[in-house]
Amino acid sequence: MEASFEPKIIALVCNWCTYTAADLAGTSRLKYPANVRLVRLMCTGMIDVKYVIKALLDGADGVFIGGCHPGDCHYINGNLKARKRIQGVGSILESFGFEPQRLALRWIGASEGPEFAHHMTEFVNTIMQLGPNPSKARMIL
Amino acid sequence: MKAETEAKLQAEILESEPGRAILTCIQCGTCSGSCPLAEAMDHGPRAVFAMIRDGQVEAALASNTAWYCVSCYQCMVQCPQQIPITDIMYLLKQMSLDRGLAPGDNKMPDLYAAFERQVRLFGKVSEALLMADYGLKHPLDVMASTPAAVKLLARGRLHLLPRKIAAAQRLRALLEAAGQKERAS
Amino acid sequence: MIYGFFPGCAYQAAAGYKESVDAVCGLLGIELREIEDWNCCGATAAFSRSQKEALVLTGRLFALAARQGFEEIVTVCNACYSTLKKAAKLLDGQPALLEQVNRVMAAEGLLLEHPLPVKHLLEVMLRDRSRLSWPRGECRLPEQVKVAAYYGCQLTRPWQDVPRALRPDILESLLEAAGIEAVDHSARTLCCGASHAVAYSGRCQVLIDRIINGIRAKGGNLVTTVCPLCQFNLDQGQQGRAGDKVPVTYFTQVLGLAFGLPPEKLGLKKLLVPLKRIGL
Amino acid sequence: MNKEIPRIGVYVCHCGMNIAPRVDVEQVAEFASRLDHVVVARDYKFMCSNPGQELIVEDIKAHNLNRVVVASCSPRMHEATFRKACRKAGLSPYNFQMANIREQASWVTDDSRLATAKAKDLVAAAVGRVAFHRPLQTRRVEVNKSVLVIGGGIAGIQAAISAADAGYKVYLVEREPSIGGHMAKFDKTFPTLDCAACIMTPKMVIAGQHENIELLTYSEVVGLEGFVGNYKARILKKPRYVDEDKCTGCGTCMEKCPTRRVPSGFEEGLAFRPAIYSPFPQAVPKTPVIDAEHCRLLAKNKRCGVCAKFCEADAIDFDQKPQYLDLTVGAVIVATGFAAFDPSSMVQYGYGIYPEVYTSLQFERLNNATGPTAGQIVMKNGQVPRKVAIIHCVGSRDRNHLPYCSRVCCMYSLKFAHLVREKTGAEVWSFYIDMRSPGKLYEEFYNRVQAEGVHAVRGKVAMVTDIVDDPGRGSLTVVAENTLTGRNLRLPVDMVILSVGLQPAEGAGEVARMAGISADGDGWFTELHAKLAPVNTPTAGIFLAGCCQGPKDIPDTVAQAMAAAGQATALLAAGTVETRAEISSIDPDICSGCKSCLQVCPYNAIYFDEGRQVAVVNDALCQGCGSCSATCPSSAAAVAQFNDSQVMAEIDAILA
Repeated sequence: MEASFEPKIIALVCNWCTYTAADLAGTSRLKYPANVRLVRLMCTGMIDVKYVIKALLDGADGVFIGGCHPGDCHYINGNLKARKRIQGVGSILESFGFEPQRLALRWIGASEGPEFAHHMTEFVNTIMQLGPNPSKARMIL
Repeated sequence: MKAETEAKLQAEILESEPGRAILTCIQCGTCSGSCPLAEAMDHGPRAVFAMIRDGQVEAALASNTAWYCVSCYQCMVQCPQQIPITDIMYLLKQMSLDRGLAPGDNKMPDLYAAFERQVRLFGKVSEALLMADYGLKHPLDVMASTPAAVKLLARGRLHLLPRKIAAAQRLRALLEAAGQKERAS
Repeated sequence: MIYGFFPGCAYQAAAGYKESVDAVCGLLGIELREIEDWNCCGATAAFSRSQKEALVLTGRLFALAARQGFEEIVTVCNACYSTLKKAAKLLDGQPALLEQVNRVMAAEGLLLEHPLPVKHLLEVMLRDRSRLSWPRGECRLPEQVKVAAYYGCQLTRPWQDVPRALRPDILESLLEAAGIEAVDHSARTLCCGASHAVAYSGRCQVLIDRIINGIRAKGGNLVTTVCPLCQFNLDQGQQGRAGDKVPVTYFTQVLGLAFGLPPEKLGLKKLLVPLKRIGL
Repeated sequence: MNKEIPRIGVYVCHCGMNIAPRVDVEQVAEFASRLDHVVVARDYKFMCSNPGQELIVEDIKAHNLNRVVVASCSPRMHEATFRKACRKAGLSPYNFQMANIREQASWVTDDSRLATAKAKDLVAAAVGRVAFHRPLQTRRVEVNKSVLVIGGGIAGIQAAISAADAGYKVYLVEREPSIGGHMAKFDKTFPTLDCAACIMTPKMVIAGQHENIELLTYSEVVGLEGFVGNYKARILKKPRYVDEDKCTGCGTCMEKCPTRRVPSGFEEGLAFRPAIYSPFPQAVPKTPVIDAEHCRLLAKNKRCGVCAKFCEADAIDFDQKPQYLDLTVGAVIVATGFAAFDPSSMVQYGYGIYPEVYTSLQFERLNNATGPTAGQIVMKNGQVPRKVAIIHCVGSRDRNHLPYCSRVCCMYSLKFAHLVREKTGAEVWSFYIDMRSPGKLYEEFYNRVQAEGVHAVRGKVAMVTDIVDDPGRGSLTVVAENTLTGRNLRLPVDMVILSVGLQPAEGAGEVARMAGISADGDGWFTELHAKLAPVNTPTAGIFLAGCCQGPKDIPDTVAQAMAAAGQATALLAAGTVETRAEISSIDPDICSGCKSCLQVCPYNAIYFDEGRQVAVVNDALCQGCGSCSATCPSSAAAVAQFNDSQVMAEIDAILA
């Protein structure tokens, strides 16, 4: 069971920077764990906290949010709004029984294909160490 | 058979921490150009990297290149690919000693061995004893510096008696425990 | 101020280095407290032969210094400086190596958590100048003395602690603080050949000549160094030179002269190229 | 919510061998066929090909499909293609969704099983969300028929002329007192050795006199907002202290100015200029500027005003203040160019330490007929050098400085080698790592210069020093390995030329931020697509020309400038642009009137309707960022195509 744990990760990424970086990682044929499922949004600023909570409640093992570096947001400062909104989520997650490390926010610029691959690998490793989403176990029980 | 050895040695270098950077060498020659003793070397560091990539690894390890490295780090500071060249030279020296490939006509392995014997005996090095030990094998070098030695002695700059550290015995045990039996050189 | 001091093997016999360091540090209020029972750092020799052994030699030094409560190690020799920095970088960067060293050192009851920062006395003097009793008087070095600062290679490379690794100026800054305007020259970090001068004196003579020529061409008539091996090579390496020899001192000897300390306390008589050549 | 029942067609692309062998496309199509609402699912070799698109069109008609999903490459690549196909079949292009199973699955995963599983999830996600898609309305808005060009080097000048020739109004903004940029400093250009001034000066004059071009020199763009077709730019006109309308360009002021010794930037520090100056004789406009930092009156408050006394046109105006100009333009061409790498940080080459070490731009001036030596290649002591070293790749191809190849240095170094040989007969030693001459007639030029007796040594120079082994043979020694012989050289020379690399112009980052375009790790602006949209940016209506996008030579720069002008004028010629469909709306029935959205909207696109006590989106201003939707406590605000049900459906489907 433990050995075959293949986490499922929802990555909410902005169209302009991180999604483009993911494309670049692809065209550069960089390998990273296949556990990540990208959901393309126009800006991290449109990410509603309920998306994160819903994903975890539905069994995602981790949620990754990727946006433009501060100062580079296509919509001026949506990324900073996202960061502010996300800062308060840790305690909510804990109240639901999720480790706060299951949510990560990173800035990955449009030209940062290798960084994208790196962050995906790193986040998947973090989740592997945490183990499966506890709500799944609860459901089984 | 030889090809197999070469491939193994090559992998050992290219998979090591300093050695893997050799893969990114663009053969610009900054290292050899900046090396103070490049003229004395069989090949400059650039050429040695080319040999390693080309599979001539035994020849690279048997060359005197790394033994002429003075450890001045000029190449490493200037390398446009940020290859840790000096660190790689140390690796090549260690590997050539381990494999018995160190060039017989270079005197540095003897000097370093004499140095190590000093450290093992006393925990410290005194120049006079070091020279005496090294001079057993290379008397000409020591004789050439005799006039200077006399001058130095006259000025109180040559210490003939060993200054042993208190824990010399224990230090020696540590060094042996580090897994390296003293090499015959 | 008290500093953890690693003198290194060559220091004791070096031409007046110890005398001048003692005299100048005494004046400035620097107390160099030796790391008890220190051993040789291994220099280039140990790393050339075995990384494991080299790390045990240096690891023991760090562990002793830490156990004696020091927060940094002060050296007066480029080779010691460089070897300790190299070891610190390896031990810091690769936890497996640190663990290996600790396993071996356990036999002597030593444990190293992390290597200490390594500084040259020159850096420390410059950094802590405002907290030292730096003399305010005029520079006592006669005007005809044109000092050329010589760093050698391993102080500035490749550690990037000293700015402008290929043409540094911290020694010039220190000399300036003592009222000495150093000669601007291009031989500052050219390599003197280091220990290769023992086995390959001919090869290294070329390097030494180039350094001395470069300094002379810019009007320098006194070299000041920060490392026993540099001093020895440049001093000894001029023995075959005809009339244009340049005395080679330690930076503490020049500082001592500038501060007006009595020359006999600075070990100046031990130099092979005598200072009387420039009227001192 | 949806009146109609979704009927979805799913198309899984093989992309030749790019997706197919790694992702089991047949299995993915079979999996898709079993998803809710999917009526038909197929796999096909190339979905973007004509037959591939026809397949969709025919299926829409035959199976009465009202939703389409294509699983292939990135939507950044082909979303527009497939939307068009949908429209062709009478389906709203917004009832379409792409699943990116190439960049995100087949190309980044070695394990076929995992890649296929991932592709299935991505297809399920697209199918899940497309069921909630609805046709969207867009409007067409007028495009302002003018262009803003930022930067007046050869790229900006050419782009401005091309757009102006097409009949559009162009504002050409340049921060220096004259247009001309780097090219105005050159004397000859490779590989043809034609005179740079002879080709550049006429272009500058055309730009200066063109009825459709308004030159704004000594000016900077300080603000840029808006959207395609309707950009608002704020221009800062720095005070020249000389009235452009009155000044006749006679030059008397410059002759009379008592401040004489300001290092000239145009002459790369090799000459001095007065405090009131025009950077070079052919400057456009001719109107000089007073450098307030060095002017005795302006900087030091001394009684001077000599220039004003001698100006017969009464054009000197010490009271000028910075002015701001607000422009509305339909398109923007960014042409901010490059800066030459400053080699002082490479201490080993002695620039700034040894007087006979020059940068390439200094050499350009040294060789230029209008330069400080009137085109004589001489040393500081006035003598002709006997031996000259040219060092390639200074700063370039060096991870300590600029990791990339600057592309033009090999060729201009060969040009220098030729000019030194031709003008002085000196021995020339050119030190290169790899000789890069990829361009029309470039290799031929290399061969020509070789034949002229230039010593080309393959080896990067390790050191330039004034420590010489034989003082009679040159004041400098160049130390390098000749890598082809394996021998070290200590070459005595009289002069060293450093062929410095190119880096983004100072302030380029600020321009990128204002224009909403991105830059790569080295600071060069990123084009929309390296091959298919090389002068476009991700921001519609903003185009790139010249070196701001990456180092390039004059032919490529001019070609790109013309391309950027072509793109900009095509946009203007269309007259209108479609507004974006993916914008926000606020449901008045749900809005509680809390005004949270008003505070977060970065475009002031939401206003409050006092009568109905609800917030309302101004769809002309909304850019669709979704700050409002994420903030709205009652979920009344939603961005079309990214509303809660669509995003949640996507997440649901992945985790199902």
